[in-house]
Amino acid sequence: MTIPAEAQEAISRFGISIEDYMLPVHGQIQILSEDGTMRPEDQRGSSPGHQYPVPSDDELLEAYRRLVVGRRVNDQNSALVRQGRLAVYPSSHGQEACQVAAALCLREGDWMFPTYRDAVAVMTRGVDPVEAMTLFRGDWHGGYDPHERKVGIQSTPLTTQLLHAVGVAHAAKLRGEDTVVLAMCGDGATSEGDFHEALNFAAVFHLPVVFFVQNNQYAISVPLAHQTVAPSLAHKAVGYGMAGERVDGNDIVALLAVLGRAVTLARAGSGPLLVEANTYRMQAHTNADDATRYRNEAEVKAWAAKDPLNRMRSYLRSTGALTDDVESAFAGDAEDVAQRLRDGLSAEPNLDPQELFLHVFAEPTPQLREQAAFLADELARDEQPGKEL
Amino acid sequence: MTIPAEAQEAISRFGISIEDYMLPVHGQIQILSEDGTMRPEDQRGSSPGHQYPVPSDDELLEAYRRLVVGRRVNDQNSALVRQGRLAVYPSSHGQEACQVAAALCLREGDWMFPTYRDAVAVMTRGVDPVEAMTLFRGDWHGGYDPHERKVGIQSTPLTTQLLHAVGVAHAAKLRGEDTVVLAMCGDGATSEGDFHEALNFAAVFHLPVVFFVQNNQYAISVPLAHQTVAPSLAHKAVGYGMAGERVDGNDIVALLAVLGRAVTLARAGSGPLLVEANTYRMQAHTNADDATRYRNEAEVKAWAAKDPLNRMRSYLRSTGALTDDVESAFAGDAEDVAQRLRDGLSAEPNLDPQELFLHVFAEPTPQLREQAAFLADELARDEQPGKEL
Amino acid sequence: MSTVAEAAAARAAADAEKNDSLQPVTFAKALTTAMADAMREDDTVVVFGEDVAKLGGVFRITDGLMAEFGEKRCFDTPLAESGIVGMALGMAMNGLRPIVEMQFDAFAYPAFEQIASHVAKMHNRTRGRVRLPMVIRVPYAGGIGGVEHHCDSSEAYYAHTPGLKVFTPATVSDAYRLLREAIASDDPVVFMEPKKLYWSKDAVDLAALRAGFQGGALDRAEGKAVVARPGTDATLIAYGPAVPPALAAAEAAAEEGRSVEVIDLRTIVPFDDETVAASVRKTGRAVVVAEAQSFASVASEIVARVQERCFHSLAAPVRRVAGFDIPFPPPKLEHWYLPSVDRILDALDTLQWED
Amino acid sequence: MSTVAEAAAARAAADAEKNDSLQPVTFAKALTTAMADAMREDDTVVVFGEDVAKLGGVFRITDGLMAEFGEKRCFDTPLAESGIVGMALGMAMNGLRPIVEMQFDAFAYPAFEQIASHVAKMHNRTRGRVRLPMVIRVPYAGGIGGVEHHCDSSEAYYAHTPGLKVFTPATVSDAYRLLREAIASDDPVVFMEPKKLYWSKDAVDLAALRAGFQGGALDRAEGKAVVARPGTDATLIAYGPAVPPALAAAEAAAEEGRSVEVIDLRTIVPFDDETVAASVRKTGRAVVVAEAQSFASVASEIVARVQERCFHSLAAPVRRVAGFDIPFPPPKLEHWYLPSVDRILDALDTLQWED
Ligand SMILES: Cc1ncc(C[n+]2csc(CCOP(=O)(O)OP(=O)(O)O)c2C)c(N)n1
Ligand SMILES: Cc1ncc(C[n+]2csc(CCOP(=O)(O)OP(=O)(O)O)c2C)c(N)n1
Ligand SMILES: [Mg+2]
Ligand SMILES: [Mg+2]
Repeated sequence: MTIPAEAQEAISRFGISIEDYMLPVHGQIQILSEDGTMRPEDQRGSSPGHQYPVPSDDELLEAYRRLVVGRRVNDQNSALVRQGRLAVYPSSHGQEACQVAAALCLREGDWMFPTYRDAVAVMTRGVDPVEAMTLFRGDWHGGYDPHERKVGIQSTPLTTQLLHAVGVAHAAKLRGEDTVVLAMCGDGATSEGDFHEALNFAAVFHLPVVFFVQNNQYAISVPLAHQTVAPSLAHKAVGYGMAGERVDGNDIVALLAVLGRAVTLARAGSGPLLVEANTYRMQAHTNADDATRYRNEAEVKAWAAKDPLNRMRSYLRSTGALTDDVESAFAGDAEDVAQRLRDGLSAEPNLDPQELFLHVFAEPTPQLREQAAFLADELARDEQPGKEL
Repeated sequence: MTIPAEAQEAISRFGISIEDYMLPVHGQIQILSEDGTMRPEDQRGSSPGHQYPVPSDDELLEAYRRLVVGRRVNDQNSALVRQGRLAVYPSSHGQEACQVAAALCLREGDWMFPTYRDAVAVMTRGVDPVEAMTLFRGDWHGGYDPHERKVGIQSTPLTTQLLHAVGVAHAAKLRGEDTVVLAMCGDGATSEGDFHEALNFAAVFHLPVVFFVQNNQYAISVPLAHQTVAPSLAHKAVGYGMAGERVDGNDIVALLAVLGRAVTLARAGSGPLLVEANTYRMQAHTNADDATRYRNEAEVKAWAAKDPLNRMRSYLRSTGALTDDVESAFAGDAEDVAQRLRDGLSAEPNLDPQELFLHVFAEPTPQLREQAAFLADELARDEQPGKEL
Repeated sequence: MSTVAEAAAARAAADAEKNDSLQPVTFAKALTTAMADAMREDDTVVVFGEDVAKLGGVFRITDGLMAEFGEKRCFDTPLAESGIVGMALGMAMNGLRPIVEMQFDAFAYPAFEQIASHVAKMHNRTRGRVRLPMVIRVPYAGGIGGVEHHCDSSEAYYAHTPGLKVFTPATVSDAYRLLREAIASDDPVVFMEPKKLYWSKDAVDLAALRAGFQGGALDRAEGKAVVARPGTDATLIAYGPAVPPALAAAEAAAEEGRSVEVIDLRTIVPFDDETVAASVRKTGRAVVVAEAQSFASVASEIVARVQERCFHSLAAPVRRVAGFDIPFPPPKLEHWYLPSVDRILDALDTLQWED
Repeated sequence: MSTVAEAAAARAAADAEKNDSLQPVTFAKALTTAMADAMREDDTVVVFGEDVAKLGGVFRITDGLMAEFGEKRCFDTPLAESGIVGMALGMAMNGLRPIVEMQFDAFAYPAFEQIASHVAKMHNRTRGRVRLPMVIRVPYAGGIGGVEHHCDSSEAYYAHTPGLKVFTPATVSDAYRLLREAIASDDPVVFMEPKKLYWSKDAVDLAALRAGFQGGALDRAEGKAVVARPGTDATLIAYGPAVPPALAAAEAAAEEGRSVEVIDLRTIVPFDDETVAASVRKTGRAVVVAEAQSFASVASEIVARVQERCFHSLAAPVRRVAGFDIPFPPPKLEHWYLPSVDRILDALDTLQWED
């Protein structure tokens, strides 16, 4: 066992032995049952000694509000694709609990590294919704300033962003800051070499990174069983000397508890952790995909019954926190964001071809200036009346 | 647990439960103590239910002969470097038990994929010693025909060969052959992305590959503790749903037992396995390296006491199998190989620059024919007397 | 109603059967058929990659192969490109002829070490003992409104790497022919498919092409450029996605009275110096048209080769209409980047005409 | 005896101190000093990679950095190049200026996706919001008798990728200057070090160079080629490992009465069109000298640019003396591959001289 002494120290402060901490032999953590009732503490799937603090009722209500907004964002964006306002949208419909928890578990000074599917998490962290859609609208590759809300650019080359997360954490650690970095990827992405390298670097340099895998059971058409034969994705942590955890990815209460604990551990110096959330991609991979080619309706239906919103709604209704008034206020919030998306994405963007040459380097090279001038010249000639073919 | 049913079946035939099979929680297997005595069966480090059959005395004597030859090959090649007959030689001095066991555990129809450090394994498998030195002599990139003895070209780009091994095994499996492939790499190499991809592919396609990691504690100057903080390299198997094992890499008896069992399991359909051998690189990384910069004499001395040859010699002396006569016969065998290396590597090779263009493709392209003609022409002019500058 | 509909359907089916050979075929279909035909004739041909089996590939190029040939010959892999290419190499060493699909151009980069250090070099490293009959299919280039990392023109990376053949069809019949040749080749071929052409159509007689392969009657396309349109005043040298705009520009130039020859390289490696040089020697003027960013590109190479070989025939420097040296633009800006008919015509105009 | 020896040693030490500024400095030492100086002046500069800390790198280029700056600023990583480059990117995003070493040219390929899809593009993808001040050091090219995968000339892969700057020094003082500029640059720089030059020496005043940096007095070398040797009859355009043979060939040509100008590019991206074109317009003849395999290479680009810009000044086609299109040869055959003085002279001879 070669986990650094300071990490062992940090972990033991949580009352967990190192062996027990590391091997994710237990099942997944679930706190809110699929029917919306809270499970008794001894039936949440945790191993002895592990404490998963449940958020307060206020926090849960706010989380639900975010879920409602997130769902609306997903559905609005899918509609905007159909209307030709977005080129493509990889919806996280069904995964909103993961999206919301990912954003809420972090502090302002922390960082998040999302994938293409994590637009709802990006917005929940405070990035402007319309700016967050720039990529999928096709105006530019990224629309928001990563430094502003400390959110990396949404990554399409799979898994590569995990290493960027590791680097950001490493720089913060070298400066003695207590930043935690949440590094997100999908189940399919765990098969890439960069996954291995990122987890190992984080473990060896003992960095405060929480790797958060949304296991939505599919990588486009490929089901998890063709991606790995490991007992779980969380088991992958073992080979890096890291703790792995499984959580019900449609249970926002469990997600907040497990991710919250992971972030707290990492901030306390435990080193990195891996959290696998079991969830489901309710829609096709993107609008360009046809999911009926590779999965059946029964499976989708079974997962629909586990919907993260319904479950939470039942619970909050049962406690009385979610009144009709509150509910309609939340719906109003969601509609505001949807309206913002519709307005922002309907306005024609002001695109300048000269920008193509502007950001390749900090300063354009002479070659780029020459090419920019060529294009400007070509466009100027185009605009001249009577220009010959 | 999603290990394929047929693999579970194959494994259970060995009387091991899947959980127990997969988690390498026990320590390393050691059968021959460092003082050359056989350990009692219950003190070999194996978990209950795991059977490691010990090779016969004849097999052990033959293995020892190979160790003696292997050690001589290492020392002869290092001498040839000093004499300028080889450009470079990454010696496996101290790792000969791993080298010999790797070759002896395979059948003729099996394949081996070695690294640059595995020349002794390559020769033990029957490749001509002088041909095996072509790379390090600088005559060509590889000297032997991989198909002849079913030995991949010695790989210097780290870890990449593991995927080739997986492909060879996959092709054999698709044809229904019972080939087993031994894929070799070092401790440092386990950090590369290709390690992850190779193990996962082998596990998902359920292929008869035995991954054999010689953990010689260093990757050039970098000690294992900077490479990983996992409890062991064998633990990396868990994340792929694969069995991992640890073995004393200086104990040829344990190596033959563990690798032999792994090959048998793989041939029976268990899917891939990972075997980590703990050993030590007694010399510098290569002759170009200066190991005093990063490790101390005391560490090297401590490992010298665990030498794989001494240990085996003591044992075979104690059983009476190794008489003075046998010993001098073995020394003679070793000297024959050394002589062959000296002779073969002293003769000037016949190098033809036109060969540079010959093997780029199955047939040279017009461009290569043109370039070959250019060089031929240049050389012809060089040879003409009175050629002007 | 139903009787009428049925009768119409039956008539259509009969027509289709009769005129099968004359039906328009898509580029995509030609590729699929090439693989299926090769798999039928040679059971060592296997197809794998991400989403190629059940889904038939995100572009559906492998559609139907799993259904026809089973899961052993067409299968999905875990999501790892280095793994896909490295495993294919091992299979090619051991008696198979793998065809692998990289889902998009930029997603082949994780496999770059396997491609450059092993696939390209194994035959040479082993002094010709190990042949690697494998095909790496790469949907490439833009024109489809794809987001970043989905539209790279990566052919130069491969063409610059000795030991790789690089094919790139621009027509439906070449899609079939070149892919069949790539599969039949004993060398590794990086097969670059211009994705914007997937849905282009042509009236091609696939059955005749197939028969040509079976009888060995067809000339080899490898290393043979074609004169896609003959002309006498200037030469446009293009390949892959740049061939259609080159042809359109030649057409437009003809309306202006300029006779422009268009050459479609078909294979970048090997390169057909003969056809290219013969054309430029005849016309005395040349423009290379390519979509990739132009610095240190295949277009640079063509310019270099042409001026080396045809210097004394040239009335003007060889021009390039190629990509700017910028990352491929976002969807809404790509039309400013792609080689357009106007840009090609402008380049032709600069060739120092005496008229 | 010992007194004599001691006296000699003391004298030598005093001499060394006095003439420090005039002592021959190795290329390697210039690189090490550049990093140390940058690290002293800016504590956001960090150095990491495989074997760079305790060992000081397999070529000892980072020797002494860990001792002076501690393990937080110079450290070893696990053995994973994509990890090294990807982590460096994250650090560069978050306030540091990382310098990473790839142990050998071909061992940067596992990092190719990180380099091509992220390092090169992050600034552009984020509309200029994220700058990546990072340096990827790549010991490259042959001439040292290295075995396969240890001698690749990989500059074209990077130069072809928009968003990367590519520097490659050929002299001791440029080793220092260019590396300082690379570290100071807000753009990612792939810094290509010709390993056969590591042990070359020159009498360079590092202290003066250092002072020039501190006072900002030095002209920038980025994007500025130098006329390494002036001449009037023909131009040799070279960079990195090809500069010494080009200079030697010019020297040999001078003995024959031919005045050959030699240009050392110093940076491939950005490219100095001005200096190159001015020279070729003056001489009317040009040969590009490079070590890399020639197809779709930097050499191809230079030929293309020169003929585009200087067509009417050219008395003969621009020639290339570049690598054959083969994998880099094994040690005992490399001399047949490397650009030699004779081969350069032969190429000069073909430039259609009227004499
Ligand atoms: C390196 C790389 N290879 C392939 C792709 C193409 N691709 C895009 S998404 C995807 C599936 C990803 O699955 P997963 O990681 O489970 O994420 P999910 O889409 O389910 O959220 C693939 C193969 C890619 N984007 N990057
Ligand atoms: C991809 C790659 N990166 C870097 C290197 C340079 N290199 C050669 S050997 C070595 C260390 C390998 O260590 P390990 O895997 O433990 O094997 P050992 O040398 O100890 O047998 C390194 C870094 C390489 N050959 N390939
Ligand atoms: Mg998924
Ligand atoms: Mg080692």
